[in-house]
Amino acid sequence: MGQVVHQGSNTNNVAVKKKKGSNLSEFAKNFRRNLLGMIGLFGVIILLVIGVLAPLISEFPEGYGDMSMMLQPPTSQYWFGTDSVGLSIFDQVVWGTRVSLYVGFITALIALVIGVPIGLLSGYYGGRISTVGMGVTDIFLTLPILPLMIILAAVIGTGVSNIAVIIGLFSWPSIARVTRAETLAIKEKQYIEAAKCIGTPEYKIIFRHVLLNASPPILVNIAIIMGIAVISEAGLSFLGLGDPTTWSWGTILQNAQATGVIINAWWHSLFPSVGIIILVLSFNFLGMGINEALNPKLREK
Amino acid sequence: MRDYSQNTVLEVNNIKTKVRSDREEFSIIEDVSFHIDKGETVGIVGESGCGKSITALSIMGLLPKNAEVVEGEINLNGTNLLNLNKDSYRKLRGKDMAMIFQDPMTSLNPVYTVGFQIYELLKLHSNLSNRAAKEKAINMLKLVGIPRPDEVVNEYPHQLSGGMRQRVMIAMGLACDPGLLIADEPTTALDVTIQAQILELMKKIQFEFEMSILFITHDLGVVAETCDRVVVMYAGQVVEEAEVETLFAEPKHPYTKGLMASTPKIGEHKDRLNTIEGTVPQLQEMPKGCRFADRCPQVMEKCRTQVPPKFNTASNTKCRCWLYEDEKEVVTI
Amino acid sequence: MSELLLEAKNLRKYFPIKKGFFGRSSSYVKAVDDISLEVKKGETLGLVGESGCGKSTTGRLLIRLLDATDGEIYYKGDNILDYRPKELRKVRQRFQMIFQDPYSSMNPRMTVGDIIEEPLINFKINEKVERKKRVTELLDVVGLGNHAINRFPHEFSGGQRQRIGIARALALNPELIIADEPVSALDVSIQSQVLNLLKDIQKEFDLTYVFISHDLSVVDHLCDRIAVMYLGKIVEVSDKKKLFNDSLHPYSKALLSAVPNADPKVKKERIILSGDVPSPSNPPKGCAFHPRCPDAMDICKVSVPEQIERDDGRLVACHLYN
Amino acid sequence: MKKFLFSRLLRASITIFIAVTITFLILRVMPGDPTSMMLDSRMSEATRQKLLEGFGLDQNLLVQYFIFLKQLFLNFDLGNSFVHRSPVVEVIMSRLPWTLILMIASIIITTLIGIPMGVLAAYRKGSFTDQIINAFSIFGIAIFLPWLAISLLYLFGLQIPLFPIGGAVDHNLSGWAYIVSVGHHLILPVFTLTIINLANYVLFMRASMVDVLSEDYIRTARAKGLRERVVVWRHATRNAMLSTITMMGLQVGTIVGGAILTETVFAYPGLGRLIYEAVQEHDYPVLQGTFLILAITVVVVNIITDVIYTYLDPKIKFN
Amino acid sequence: SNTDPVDEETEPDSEDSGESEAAAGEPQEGGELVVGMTADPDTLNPLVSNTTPGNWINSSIYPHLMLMNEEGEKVPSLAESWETTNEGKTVTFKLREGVEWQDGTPITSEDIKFTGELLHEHQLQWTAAVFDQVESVETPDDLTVVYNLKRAYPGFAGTMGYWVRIVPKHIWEDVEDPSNFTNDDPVGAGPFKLVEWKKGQFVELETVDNWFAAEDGKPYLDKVTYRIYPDINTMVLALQKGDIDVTAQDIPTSALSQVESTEGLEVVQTPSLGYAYYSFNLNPDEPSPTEDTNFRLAMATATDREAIINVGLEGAAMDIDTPISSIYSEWINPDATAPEYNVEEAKSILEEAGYEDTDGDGTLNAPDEYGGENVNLEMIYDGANSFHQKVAKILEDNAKEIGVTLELSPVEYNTLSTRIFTEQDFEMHIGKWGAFDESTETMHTLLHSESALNFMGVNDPELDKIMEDAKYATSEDEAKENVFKAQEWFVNEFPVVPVYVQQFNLVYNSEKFGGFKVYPSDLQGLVDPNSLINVFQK
Ligand SMILES: Nc1ncnc2c1ncn2[C@@H]1O[C@H](COP(=O)(O)OP(=O)(O)OP(=O)(O)O)[C@@H](O)[C@H]1O
Ligand SMILES: Nc1ncnc2c1ncn2[C@@H]1O[C@H](COP(=O)(O)OP(=O)(O)OP(=O)(O)O)[C@@H](O)[C@H]1O
Ligand SMILES: [Mg+2]
Ligand SMILES: [Mg+2]
Repeated sequence: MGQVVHQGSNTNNVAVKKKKGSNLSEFAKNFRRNLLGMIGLFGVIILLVIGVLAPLISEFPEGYGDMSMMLQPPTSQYWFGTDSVGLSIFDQVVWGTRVSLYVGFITALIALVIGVPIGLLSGYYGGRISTVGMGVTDIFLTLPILPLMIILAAVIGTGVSNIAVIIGLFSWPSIARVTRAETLAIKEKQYIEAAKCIGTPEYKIIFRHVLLNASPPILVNIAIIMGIAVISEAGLSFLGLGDPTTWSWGTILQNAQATGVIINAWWHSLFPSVGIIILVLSFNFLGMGINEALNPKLREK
Repeated sequence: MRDYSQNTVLEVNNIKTKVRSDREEFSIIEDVSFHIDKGETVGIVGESGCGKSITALSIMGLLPKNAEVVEGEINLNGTNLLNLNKDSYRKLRGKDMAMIFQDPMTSLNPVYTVGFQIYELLKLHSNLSNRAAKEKAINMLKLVGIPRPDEVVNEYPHQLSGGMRQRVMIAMGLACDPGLLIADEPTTALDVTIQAQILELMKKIQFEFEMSILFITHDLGVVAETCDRVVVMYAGQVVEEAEVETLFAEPKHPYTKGLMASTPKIGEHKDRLNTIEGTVPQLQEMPKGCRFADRCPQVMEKCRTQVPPKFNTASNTKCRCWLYEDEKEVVTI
Repeated sequence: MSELLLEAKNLRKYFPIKKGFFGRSSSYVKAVDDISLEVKKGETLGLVGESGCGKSTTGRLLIRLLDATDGEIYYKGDNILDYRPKELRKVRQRFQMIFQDPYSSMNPRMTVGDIIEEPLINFKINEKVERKKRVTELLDVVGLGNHAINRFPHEFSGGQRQRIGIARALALNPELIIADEPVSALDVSIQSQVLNLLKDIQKEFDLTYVFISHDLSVVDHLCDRIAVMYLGKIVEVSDKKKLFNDSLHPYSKALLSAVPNADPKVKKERIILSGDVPSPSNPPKGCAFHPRCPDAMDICKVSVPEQIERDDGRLVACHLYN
Repeated sequence: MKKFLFSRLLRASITIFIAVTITFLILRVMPGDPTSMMLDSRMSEATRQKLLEGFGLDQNLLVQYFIFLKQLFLNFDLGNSFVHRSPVVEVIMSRLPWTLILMIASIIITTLIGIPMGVLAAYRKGSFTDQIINAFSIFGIAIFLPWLAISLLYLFGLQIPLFPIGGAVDHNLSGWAYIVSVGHHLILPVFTLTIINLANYVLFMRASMVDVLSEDYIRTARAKGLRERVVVWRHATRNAMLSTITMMGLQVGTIVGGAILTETVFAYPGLGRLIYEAVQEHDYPVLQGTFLILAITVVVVNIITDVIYTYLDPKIKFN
Repeated sequence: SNTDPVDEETEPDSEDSGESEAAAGEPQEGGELVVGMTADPDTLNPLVSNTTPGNWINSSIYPHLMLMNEEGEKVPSLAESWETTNEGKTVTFKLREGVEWQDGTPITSEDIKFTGELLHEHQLQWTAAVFDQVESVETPDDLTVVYNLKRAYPGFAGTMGYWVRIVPKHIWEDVEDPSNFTNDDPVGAGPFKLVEWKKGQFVELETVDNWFAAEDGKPYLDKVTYRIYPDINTMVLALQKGDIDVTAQDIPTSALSQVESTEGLEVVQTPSLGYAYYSFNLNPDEPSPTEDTNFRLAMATATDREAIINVGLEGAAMDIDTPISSIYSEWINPDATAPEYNVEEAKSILEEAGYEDTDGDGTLNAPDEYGGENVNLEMIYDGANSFHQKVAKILEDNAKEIGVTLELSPVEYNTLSTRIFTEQDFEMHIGKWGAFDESTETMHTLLHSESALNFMGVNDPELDKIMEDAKYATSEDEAKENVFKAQEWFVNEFPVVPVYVQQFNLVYNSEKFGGFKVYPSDLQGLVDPNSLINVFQK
C-alpha cells in the first residue's frame, strides 16, 4: 500500500503495487478501517431495518390513543412516552423512520435523475451545453431554496410524496456539479481517448467509462443529500407544510411545536430529533467513509 | 573509515528511514551513506522509487509525517542534524541547505508574487531591511538569468514559463548563499533545450558560489554532464559510489551495468536493447540477501541469502556486491 | 519502404481559446499549423519536438481522433477527412494508438481481459469464446501471462500496463500505430523492455509506427525517419542517420546538442538556445523559431520559410536553405 | 478579471431574472385566484372583481408578465400584501435589515470558527482531532434547528438567564445601549445558525486544505525554513480559501433557509420569520416578495464573494 | 349576529364570567403591561383589519358603539343607548356626550354615518354587508344617528354596534383608497393610543388621559406593549421568565402544566364564540351517502364528541348541539339536541336505511340510490390546523366502527377554501367558525339557500322561510320561535355536525398585575379595552 507516491512524475513505473484483490474488496478493506464510515454504515443499516420492519415492530399510530395516558413521559409501556392525544411516540418514531427514509430515497432518486445527466452532459460535451447546464445549476445552487420549497409546498399542497418531490427538485444541483467535475477530470484521462480509438460508441464511453468512474463521489453526495432531505422535510413540517397524515419525524416535531410542548414534554421532541441526528450522521459518515476509502491516490488524480 | 576533512560539507552515515503505513512499518531507505565535499557535485541516480527523494528529504528534515529517520547520522558542517531540535533544524533550511524540486510548475505558491517568495526567505534568514531584501530579490533573479527581473519580481508564477520558474526556484535556493543545494530532479520536467539552459546555469552557479550540490536524477546523461561523483541507488540502498568518469568507464555493480546497457544512446545503433529483467522488489518484501539478486544476471548462491556490504574496489569505487568480496571491504564510515 | 500508407497535406488544427461568454472565440491555439507529412508502409516515423509543439495533436489528427481545422489526409488514395462516421469507423480499425501515461490509459474499473476485449466487442468481431481466446493470445504476444485476464490495471506496474495497452492496440490487427510517448513515463530498465517489444511486434505484424517522443535517443534507436516539430510546424524531415550526423535546421541542431551525453569524457560544444518556447496561441511572426535562432536573418522575422525538399530527400523549412 | 466579473454579473442578472419569473408564475399558477384567498369568502362579487382588476389579473398572462416586470423594475413595486394591505416592498424593507444583520454576523462567525477548524482537521488529517472535528461539525447539520434553538432558549434564556428570550433588541434604548442590546439578542440565534452551518465550512475547508497541503509549494515553503505556522496560514490557507470562498458564496442560500427557522423560534423580526408568518397567513404576495428579495440578497453576496475571489486569485486578476 | 372568516378567527361572548382576580395588592398608577401574541397586527387600518392580533390593537385604539360584557351581552360603549322602532325598521343610536377623538375633535353622529358609508362604498370588510339593508341614514343632531332599514332586521344594531370600529370623518374623508390605507398614525378614541409599531417586534400603546369608560378617565397603566413570539414554545418561555405579563393568545392545553408550575402565572379560560364542525356535501355531483339524511344522522350518532373534547382538545372545550352555541343559552331549543354517542344505534340506523357490506371488505356499501358503492368518503380539512388534524383522526376511528371509511385528506388552506366555497367539490369537511354573536341570524348565515356560507348545499324553501323570519323578525319572541324551529329542523337533518366549542386558555401574571377581567373569545379575552383599563401593577 502507498507505494506510488507521486504519480504525476515522469519516472513512475517500477512501483508495482502489492497484489490486491478487486477494486471492491480493496475498497471494503479500506472502508472497514474507517471508524466514522463504519459507524455510518451501521447506522444506515439499523435505520433501514427499522424502516422496513416498522409494521412488525409497532402498530401504525392512528386516531387517538390512551385517554388516560396523554403526554406521559417514557414508561415501560410507552418507551418514548406519549403525545397529547395519548399515542405512543415510540410507534410514531418507528414509522417516522420509514417515512423519513422514503423522503430521503425519493429525493435522492430525483436528484440523481436530474443531476447526473446534466452534470454528465455538461462535463462531457462542454461548450454551450455546459454553459447552459451549469448556468442553471449554479442558479439553483444560489437561490434560497427553502423559501422556494415553501412556496411550492404551499401551492402544490402537502403529502409526503409531494414534499419528497419538491425537495428532490431542488437537491440535484450539487449532484450535477460533482458529476460534472468528475466527468471533466475523467474526460482528460487517456482511457477515454483510448476508448474512442478502439471504436467504442459514444453512449458506451459516457456510461461505461465516464459514469462508472464518476460514480463514487456521486454516491457520496447522494448520501449527504439524503440527510439534507430529511432535515428539509422536518423544516417544512415545522412550518406547517408537512403531511399530517403520516408520521415523519418532521410531523412528530411539528405536533410538539404546535402544542407548545417542546420544553414541557421533552420526550416528544427529543426522540424524533435523535432520529434525525442518527440518520443524517449515519448517511454523512457513510459518505465520508466511502470517500476516504476510495483512497484518492487510487483514483489516480 | 573516512577522514574527516575540513572540506566535507555533508556527511550521511548509514541512515535508515522508515515509514508507517496501514499499520505496517518498513524502511524505505537503508544503510545509505555518502558525503559531499565543498564545491563538489554529487549525483544520486536510480530508477523511480529507489529512495532518491526520500534520501534528500531525510537530509532536509522534510520527510512526510509517517516517515522518520531511525538510524544513522547526517552531519552538516559537522553538526548532526538528527540531534537538533525541530526549531534549530528549521532555521538551517533555506540558510545552510536549500532544495529545489522537480516540478517548477507546482513548486511556487500561485497566490504570491515571485518577488515575495524570495523576499520572504531573505527576511527570515537575514536581517536585511525590507528595501534591501527587495533589491536582493531582484538581483537574485538577474543572477539566474531572468530577463526584466524588476518586472518579474512583481509577477505571479502562472505568468512565467516552466524554465523561468525553475530559474526562480534556483534563485530562491541561492538567496541565502547556502553551502549545500539539493536539487531533486530539477530538469526532469523540462524540455531538453530548457534543460540544457538550466544545467548550464547550475554549473555557472556552482562555480561562482563554490557550492556543494546534491544532484538527484534518473538520467545518466545528466549525471555524466554535471556531477563529480555519483551514488547509484537501488531499492533503497546505495549500490555503488564512484567518481563520475570511473563509473561510466567501468561500472562495477551489475545493476549499474544493466542500467547503462539498457539506455539507448544516440548514434549507437543496436537492434535490441539490453534489458534488466523483472521489476524492482516491493519495499515490504525485500529479498533476504542482495536486493538485486532476483534480476541479476551474475547472481550467486550467496547473493540470495546474505546481504552484501559495500566493497572498495580497485578503481576506488564502492560497490555493494559479492562479486567484489575479494577486494577490500569498506568499513562503514 | 516504398508504398505510401498515409499522406497529410497542409494539415491545421486550431483550438479556439474560450473568450466570450457564449463560447465565441477570437483567438486560437495554433497547435498544428500547416504541416505536410508522409507515412510509408512498414516504416517507423519519429516525431520529435519540445513539449507543446503539437506532436500529440498531429498524431491524433492523423487517425482522426481529432478533426482537422483544415487540410487533407489520404489513406489508400481517399481523403479520410471526408469520410462519414460509418466509413470512419471502418478505417479506425486500421489505426490504433498507444498512450503515454500507463496509469490513466486504462479504465481502472475494468479487468485486463475486458480492456483488451472491448475493441473486439465494439467491432463485433468473433463470438465470445473466440474473443477470449484472442485475448489470451494477445496477452501472450506482449509477454503477460494468462493470469492477468481477471486482474485490474492497478495491480500492474507501469511497464506491464504499457504492455496491456499494446495488446489492446493490437487487438484489431491495425496497420498503423501511433505511439504517443509510450515510454517516456517508464524507467530506463523498463523502457528498454517495452522498446524491444515494440520492435518485435512490428516485425511480427508488419506494422507501421508513428512514434512520438521528445527523447532523441529513443527516437534514434527506434525510428527510420524523423520529423522535427517546432511550434506547430515541421521544420525538418530526414532520414535518421542524416539527421543525427548533420542536421540542417538550426533548431534540430540545437535540439541535438542539448541532449546530455552519457559519457563524461566527451565534452561537446553545446548550442544553448536563449529564451523559452513561445506560446502557440501567439507565435512569433515570420519563422516561429527566429527569436531563439542563433542564425536568424532579417528575412526570418517577416516571412515564413517554405518547406523545401533537398536532393537527398530531406525536407527542411528554413531560409538558410532557400 | 473584467471578463470574469462580467460573466458573474451576467449570471447574477440571469439568476435574478429567473427568480422574478418564478415569483410571477407562482402567483398565477396557484389554484384559484388571489381573491379566493383574500380574506372573507363573504366578499361580494363586485368586491372580488375590483380586486382582480387591482391585481391586473383580468389581462392575459404575457401582458401580466410585462406589467409585472414594469412595475417591479420601474417602481420596485411587488404588489400589496393580502394581509397587511400595504405594499409588499414596505413590509419587507422593515424586516430586511434584521435578516442582514443576522446573516452577516453568522457568516462572519462561521467563517472565523469554521476555517480554522477545517485547517486544523486537514493539518491533522486522520488523527483523533480530525475525526472529532468532522463528527462535531456534521453533528451540527444533523440537529433539527428549531429543537436546538428552543433548547438553547430554555437553557440560556430561562434556566441560566444569560440571554433574552427572543426579539432583536430591547425597546426604548438608544446609542450604545441599543447596539449592545442588539448584540446581546444576536448571540443565541447566531450561535444556532453557526452550529448548523459550520459543517459546510469545516468540511470544505478541510478538503481543499488537504489538497493544498500536499502541493509542492508547501514543501517549498518548508524547505525555506519557514515556521509551520507560516507555512500553514500564509502559504496553505490562502490557497485553500480560494475554493472555499466560492463555496461560501453558494452557501448563502442555505443560510437563508436556516434563518427562517431560527428567526421564527427566536422571535427575530427578520425576513425569515416573515416567511413563516406569510405561510401561516397565506399571504402569497409577501411570500413571493420575500423570496425575490432574498434571492437578490444572495446574488449580491455572491457578487461580493466573487470580487473577493478575484482579489485573492492572481490568475484571474492578471488574465 | 355574525361570523368571521372560515379561518382561525374567533370571537366573543361568554357565559362563565371570567373572574376578575383583583385579589390583594393596592392598585397603583403607572406601569407597563407586556402582552404576548404570536403575530403582528395585520394592519392599523381599523376598517380592514381582520385578524385577531389586529383586533387587539385596533380595539384598544378605536371606539365601538357597543362592547361585549363578560357575559357575552352587548352593552353601551360609545353609544349611550340604542333603540329599535317602527316595527324593527328604524334603529337609533344615541352617542355619549363630550367624547373626543385623540386629536381633540369631538365625536359626532357624522362620524358614525361616515364610517358606515365608507365601509359600504368600498366593501372594506364583511360588515359592509349589513349596510345592504340600510335605506337611509339621518343625523338629526350631533349625538344621534338614525338608520332607516329596508326591512326589520334585529341583528343590525348588534352587528353594527359591536363589529364596526368607528373612524374620524375629518381624517378619513381625505383618504383616497381606504382599503389600502396603512394608517400609520392612527387617531382613535380608545383608552390607548399608538406610540410605536416596530414590525415584527412590538406594538407600544400608551394610555390616554381621558377615556369615557375609565374611572378617572385614565387607565391605571401607563403603557401596554404587545410583543410578538411567533412560536408558542418561545412565548411560553417568555411567560415563565416574566418577559411578558399576559397572553392575548391562547396557550395550548398541553403546554399549561409548564405554565402552571411557574409561580405567579394564572390560567383562565374563555369560550370561543364559534364552534368546530364537520359537514357533508348535500348536493354532490354524483350520488353519495352524504345526501342521505339517515347516513348523516348515523354519523352524528357515531361521533364521540366526548373523546374529541377530552383527547383532541384535552378538555378545553364545551359541548354543542346545534349551530347556536351553548353560550347563548336563551336561544337554545332544549328539545333540539344532538343524539348521544351510540355505536349500536348508529349501526342500526344504517342497517335500516339499507347500508350493507355486500362485498365483504369491511366497509358498508351504500344503497343504490346513493351510488351503491363502498361508503368511502374523503374528509378534507386544513392540514396546518393541528386541532382539525386530531378531530379528523378521531372521526376516522368513529366512522370505522360503524363500517364507514373516511379518507383523511389534509389540504392546503387555499385549496380548501377553493374546493369548498368556490367549487363545492368535496364530500366531507372539517372546519371551524370564528364567531356568531347574533343568534337570530346565525343559522340564516349558514344554511340559507342563498347564503355564501352554505357550501353544504342545503336547499329547503321551508327552512329558508323560517330563517328569514328569524333574521328579520320584528320582535324577539318571533325571532326566538323561528330560531327554535330552525334548530328542530337541524337536528333532524344534520347538514353539519357541530363538534365542540373551544375554550381558550389565557395566562397572566397575578404576582405583578391585578384587575384583569375575562371576556368571551380570544378576540377579547384578557385584553379587551374594558379589561385593560382595570389592570394595575401590584
Ligand atoms: N509517505 C510515504 N509513505 C509510504 N511510502 C512512501 C512514502 N514516501 C515515499 N514512499 C515510498 O518510498 C519509496 C522511495 O520513494 P522516493 O520518492 O524516494 O523515490 P524516488 O527515487 O525519488 O523516485 P522518483 O524518481 O519517482 O522521484 C517509494 O517506493 C515510495 O513509494
Ligand atoms: N483540446 C485542446 N484544446 C485546446 N488546446 C489544446 C488542446 N490540445 C492541445 N492543445 C494545445 O495545443 C498545443 C499542442 O499540444 P500537443 O499536445 O499536441 O503538444 P505535444 O507536442 O504533444 O506536447 P507534449 O510533449 O507535452 O505532449 C499545446 O499548446 C496545447 O496546449
Ligand atoms: Mg523523487
Ligand atoms: Mg503530447
